[in-house]
Amino acid sequence: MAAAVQRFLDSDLWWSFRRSPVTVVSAIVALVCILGAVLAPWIAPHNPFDLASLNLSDAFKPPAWDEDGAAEYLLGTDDQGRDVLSAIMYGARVSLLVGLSATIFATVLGVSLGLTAGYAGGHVDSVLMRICDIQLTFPSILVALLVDGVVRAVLPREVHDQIALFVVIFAIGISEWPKFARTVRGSTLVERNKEYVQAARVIGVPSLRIMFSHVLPNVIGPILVVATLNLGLAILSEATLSFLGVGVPPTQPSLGTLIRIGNDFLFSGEWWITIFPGVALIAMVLSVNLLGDWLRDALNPKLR
Amino acid sequence: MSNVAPLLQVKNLRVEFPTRRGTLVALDDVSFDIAPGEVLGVVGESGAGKSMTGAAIIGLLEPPGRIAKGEILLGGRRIDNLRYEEMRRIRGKEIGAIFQDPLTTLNPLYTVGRQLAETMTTHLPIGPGEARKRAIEWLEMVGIPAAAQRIDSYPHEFSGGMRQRVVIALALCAEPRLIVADEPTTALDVSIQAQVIALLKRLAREKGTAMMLVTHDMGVIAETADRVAVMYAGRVAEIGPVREVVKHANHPYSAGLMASIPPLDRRVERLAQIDGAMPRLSAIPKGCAYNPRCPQVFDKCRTYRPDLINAGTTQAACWLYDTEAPRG
Amino acid sequence: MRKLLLAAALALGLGAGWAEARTVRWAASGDPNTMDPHSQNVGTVTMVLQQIYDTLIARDQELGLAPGLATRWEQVEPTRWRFWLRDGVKFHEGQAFTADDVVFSVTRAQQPTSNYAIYVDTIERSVQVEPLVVDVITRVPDPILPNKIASLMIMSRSWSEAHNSTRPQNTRNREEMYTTRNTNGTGAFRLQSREPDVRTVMVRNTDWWGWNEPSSREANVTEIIYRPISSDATRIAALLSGEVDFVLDPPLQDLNRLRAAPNIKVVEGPEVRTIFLAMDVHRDELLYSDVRGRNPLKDLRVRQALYQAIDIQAIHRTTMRGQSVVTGTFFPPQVNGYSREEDVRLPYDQARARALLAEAGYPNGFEITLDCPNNRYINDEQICQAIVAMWARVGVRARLNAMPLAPFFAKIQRDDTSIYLLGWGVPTLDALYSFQSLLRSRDGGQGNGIWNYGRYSNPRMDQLIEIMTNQSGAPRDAAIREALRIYREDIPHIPLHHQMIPWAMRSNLTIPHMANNQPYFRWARMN
Amino acid sequence: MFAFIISRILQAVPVMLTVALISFAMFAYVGDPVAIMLGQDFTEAQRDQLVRDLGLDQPFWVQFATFIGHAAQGEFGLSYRLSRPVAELIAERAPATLELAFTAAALALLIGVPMGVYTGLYRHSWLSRFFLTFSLIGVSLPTFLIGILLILVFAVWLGWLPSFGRGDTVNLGWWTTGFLTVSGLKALVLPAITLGLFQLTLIMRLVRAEMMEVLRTDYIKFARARGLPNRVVHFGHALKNTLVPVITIVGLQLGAIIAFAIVTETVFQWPGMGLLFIQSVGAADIPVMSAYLMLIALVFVTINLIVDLLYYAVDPRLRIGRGKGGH
Repeated sequence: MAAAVQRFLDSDLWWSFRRSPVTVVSAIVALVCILGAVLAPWIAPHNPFDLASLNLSDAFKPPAWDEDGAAEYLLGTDDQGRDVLSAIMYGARVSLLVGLSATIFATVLGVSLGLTAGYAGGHVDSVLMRICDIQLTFPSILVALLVDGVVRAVLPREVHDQIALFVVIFAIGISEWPKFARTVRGSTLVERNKEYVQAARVIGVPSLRIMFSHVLPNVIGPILVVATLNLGLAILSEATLSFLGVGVPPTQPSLGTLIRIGNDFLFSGEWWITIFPGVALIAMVLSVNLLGDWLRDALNPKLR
Repeated sequence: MSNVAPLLQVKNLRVEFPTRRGTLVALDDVSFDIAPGEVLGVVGESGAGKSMTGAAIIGLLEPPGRIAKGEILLGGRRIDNLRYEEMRRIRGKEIGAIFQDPLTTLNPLYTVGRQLAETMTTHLPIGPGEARKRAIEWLEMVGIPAAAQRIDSYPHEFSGGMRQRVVIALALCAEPRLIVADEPTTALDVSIQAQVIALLKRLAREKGTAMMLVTHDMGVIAETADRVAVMYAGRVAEIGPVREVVKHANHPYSAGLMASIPPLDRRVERLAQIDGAMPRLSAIPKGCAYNPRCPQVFDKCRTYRPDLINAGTTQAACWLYDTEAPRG
Repeated sequence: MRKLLLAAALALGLGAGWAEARTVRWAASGDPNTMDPHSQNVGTVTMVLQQIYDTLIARDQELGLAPGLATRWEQVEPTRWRFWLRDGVKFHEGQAFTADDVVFSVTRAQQPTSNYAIYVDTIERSVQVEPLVVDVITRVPDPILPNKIASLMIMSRSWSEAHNSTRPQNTRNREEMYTTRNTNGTGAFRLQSREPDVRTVMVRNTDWWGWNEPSSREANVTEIIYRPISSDATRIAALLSGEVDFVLDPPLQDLNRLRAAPNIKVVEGPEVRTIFLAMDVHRDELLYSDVRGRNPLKDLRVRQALYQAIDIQAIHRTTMRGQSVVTGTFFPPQVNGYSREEDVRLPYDQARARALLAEAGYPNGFEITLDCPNNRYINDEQICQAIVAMWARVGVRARLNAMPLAPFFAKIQRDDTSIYLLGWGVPTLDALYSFQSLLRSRDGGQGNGIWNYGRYSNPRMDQLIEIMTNQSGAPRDAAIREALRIYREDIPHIPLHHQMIPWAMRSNLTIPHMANNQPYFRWARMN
Repeated sequence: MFAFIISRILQAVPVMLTVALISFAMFAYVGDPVAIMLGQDFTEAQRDQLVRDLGLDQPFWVQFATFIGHAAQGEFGLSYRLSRPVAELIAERAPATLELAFTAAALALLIGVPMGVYTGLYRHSWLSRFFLTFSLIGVSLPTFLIGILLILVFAVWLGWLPSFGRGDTVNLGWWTTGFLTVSGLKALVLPAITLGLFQLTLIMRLVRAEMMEVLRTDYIKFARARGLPNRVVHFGHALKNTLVPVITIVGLQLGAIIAFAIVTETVFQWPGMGLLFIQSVGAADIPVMSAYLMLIALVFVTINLIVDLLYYAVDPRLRIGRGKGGH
């Protein structure tokens, strides 16, 4: 029965997916971004991290279609002679890695705490939700900035640089878990009072099993929606932190880092160094957001 | 009954929901009349189309639902094709509505007095002072104690039963000729249901208001209605005087339904006695919609759809009463 | 209103050569962190304070010495310099300028909290001879005292005492005193208002003694509004859109665009500042390297390899966009003691670099961390990035540690570094200043090796520096020549280039370009 | 009402204490004030004296209490970087940030709420689709990129508006305002748009979702069934019910605006608290950072309190105790 419902849901999703050209386009864009990022080490034309391959005399090459451009560097090169296209692919990799990891971290944390709060109720619930409320009043970017700042200040610089990526993931993840907790808690409360859960309780099914086998499957839809929309936000948060110079370490430049570096060249005519990473970032976030929007509408037909 | 001009006429009403998998027919060929002052009970299982019929009459079908065929006439005037603004003037003024759940029907942010007054000033040529005075009277009429004080209370300050009384007052306050009451007691405590029904019945009689009472509670119907329409899968299965339908139902479905009424004053749960379940709108069988469950099914039922046919004291949509065709 | 007042002032004969309000809106990346003239010896502070405070000896437009508050000076004895002071000079708040103010200012600059000790290190005391004659007595003969005294800004004794400011503000322990935000100089402009990090407004001191000097006769600036704009892009956008008139430090990558823009001109010139890499040649094991038990940088061959691995022409061409003067030594020709023959680089030769590394026992290179500021010198971080890439090609795996100047200086000043990039300016325009600060052993002598964070120590170098300090004439010149040769052969630093400094401004502003990167608005004219 | 406020304030206390604890930890331990104050040359005796003077030999809780005491009086010591009292620095910068945040918030609200209501009511209209597309782009564009692009177009290419700073300001007592001069107002335009755009789109989308949610409720259907005019149903019944969640959202967004001001102020060199904060982060200026943190926390707690009070005013269900009891 559950499988049949699931199949129905899947086909339904598929149907609404195919009906919306915007969604199809954004899925393709997202797929291109993800593939480009994931496969960067194999398909990028150059390796921007291989310092020995950089040549300063190749610096500031415009895109290939410009008369001064070189076919070797499709989107031009930056001030160190790095291939912009390759840098974008590797940068997208970092952006995506941070965004995904932070979202997964926030999801796991938020879902477990939300389930616990919704299922346990009482003091556990009120304390957890109070924490949620407090944190939700602080914008996530500020929380991330503070977490990052404190870790930066506490750890010696060398140690920090090595784990900087994790710090950023942690900072962004910790700033976003309450949204998940809230969503899950709400759904859990609804599910908890349904007859089948009550019945399961009465016959002595362990709480943990009830939560994971009965409650969780019913809240997967909303979680998926929140997670998708949050992925876009997480990528933006990372870009913003990196733009402010407190995000990922410069040895692993993300799209935000590339934009920050390129910004210095925006007015001097070398626009490609900043515009292309900017376009890549927007394309990635916009496509993810569009997918999230579609998913929300598709899973929540009432809203249509 | 046919000697009095009917107040409401529903003729061959068809309501469709266009969906991505094709068009769902929610109501098909529904016809009935309500005379002035008459109470028509509409019964049937959930999803049979009872509430949909009510919504179609007050012109508030949920989009994308739409009337695809048929007519609705109020006092001889066609109202199903009116523009929104014209229909709005009729709602509340000519046709009042009562919804199922009094807990969600009232706007939580406005006092009951304000909601009553705004309804009256919208439809009646009275000022705010007069409206307030009448609001208090209405609250008294529906049995709210200390109405003069409670008029400035917010809905959440009332109990469920009291709220439904407020809703009744709201439905009646512009003195409509017809009330569409959609399961007015379902959400209430059993102990309160009878009081609310009694109130509704009394007011309708006093004001001479006709009523379409939608419910799946046969007990309520038996007690309140003059006539009753039994609906099944978006169609009227049988319609006739309440006594006849309850006692001598002609349609096999009605018969099964009536058999489920327990002896006096015991509440009826879902109709578990009929085997199987009502089909989904997307999978209504060919022929008579009831044929897969019908104990008296024969070939014709599986192929052709029956219309309402005179079946003695009632009209039933059943080939059993088709005098022209031989039984198979 | 202001125009009216100025017209009135003109009518009273207070001003000459200017007739109406001429405001220069000036922007640079950093903001001075104090208004105390003896507290912070950094360019961002002096560029504002030298508009307000005068020195005994001024600089002319070629950075030569010129009369300032002293009209004349003379080395009356080997250890005694005498200064004859200008008559009738008044501080902005009205106090008359006397020899006593000079004595006070010298003493103040010698306080432990002073950052200007290097300019007064040889001074034993100063005495008032007459109200307008002052003697400065040195512990040892100091031939370049006038060069140093030219950087010492003169304060009013009575004003300082009245405001509890008889010693320089101690920026290290974060104290605030009156001089943090207030000034009282004798200079061409006086401070009108100051909001740190936002704006500093100076207005013309119509009483200034120098307005009738030939160099200032055409000057007409009546108001200077300084705003720090740290973002390169924003600073340039502000100049292009006409919100500022003068940008002291336009980013190199924008120069072509600025040159092409109407109503904007770029004035270029060399700066007396040399960029180089300095190395830890003291520790037996580097703090930031994978080499254990020995310090590769102590090996001349390794230093030479790192040197020859750098393609300085590529950096000059691309990173600096031609705005640098490649060098093989550590101060530019404007500085007394410079020698063309000693300004020779080791050639760029990666094969040679690899061979040297192999010879030194590092055929596979080694790891090291390069500390680099990212907002102090022109394109500092980019230079370091380029060098890291170049080193990578000879097998030296350098990790770049780029930071803002505050943590950067804090780090290297703890000797907490293995190799770092530094830029060194020479305000005295004499070689000694560089030798003493950068290469002398840190032996506790005042000013000795205070910027020698690699702790280079060479007894012969120390001797030569001693000669430079105490002697003049031919022996001194010879000592400098020899020291420069040792510098070239011993490679305590890897020299890179002298900075060129472009100034960008609106076409209607004329201001002499100065190699010390200080704009002198007393010589500026707005049309 | 009074009890309600008191209970809300009591709930805010632990928040402030937690933030204060983080602040204090940064202040006391991260910066190592002794090392910074002593510089390079010191004796053990000097060091011990300084530790005593700073009260660092006291137990943790005593130090913390002292810190809170000082903080409550706005006493955060001197900035490492600027050698000036932190409270004074922040007081100087606060007007710039508050004026910017206020303008951005007003922009976001005055445009975002009507757009949200419109798109919620007329979901399928052409204009709604346009607004929605615009809003999606709005939430997907990072603030700094918007700022950079606006500067490029309006300051550099067109030369219409200034690209940095606050323009001329007028002093009103200790408050400096840019609202009273033409150049001040011009300088405000681009930063305010940059800062407000993201919030505008967010508010619009949230109002739209709320509106759609409310429009599906029974009481709206019932209001229609009572024949109330659309105007009354939409802007009376529906909008008022939308208001409750919208107030929360707007409260949160106001906080977000102050936080995102850090980015905007960096891009536009707007001399506010955010720029001060980022500059302090660069210079490891711990006193400024911890004071900023406390101040932001205070702002948020205050906003929350105001939000709760507005809730209280709008939603009668919260006014418990007044009801005469219907049961």
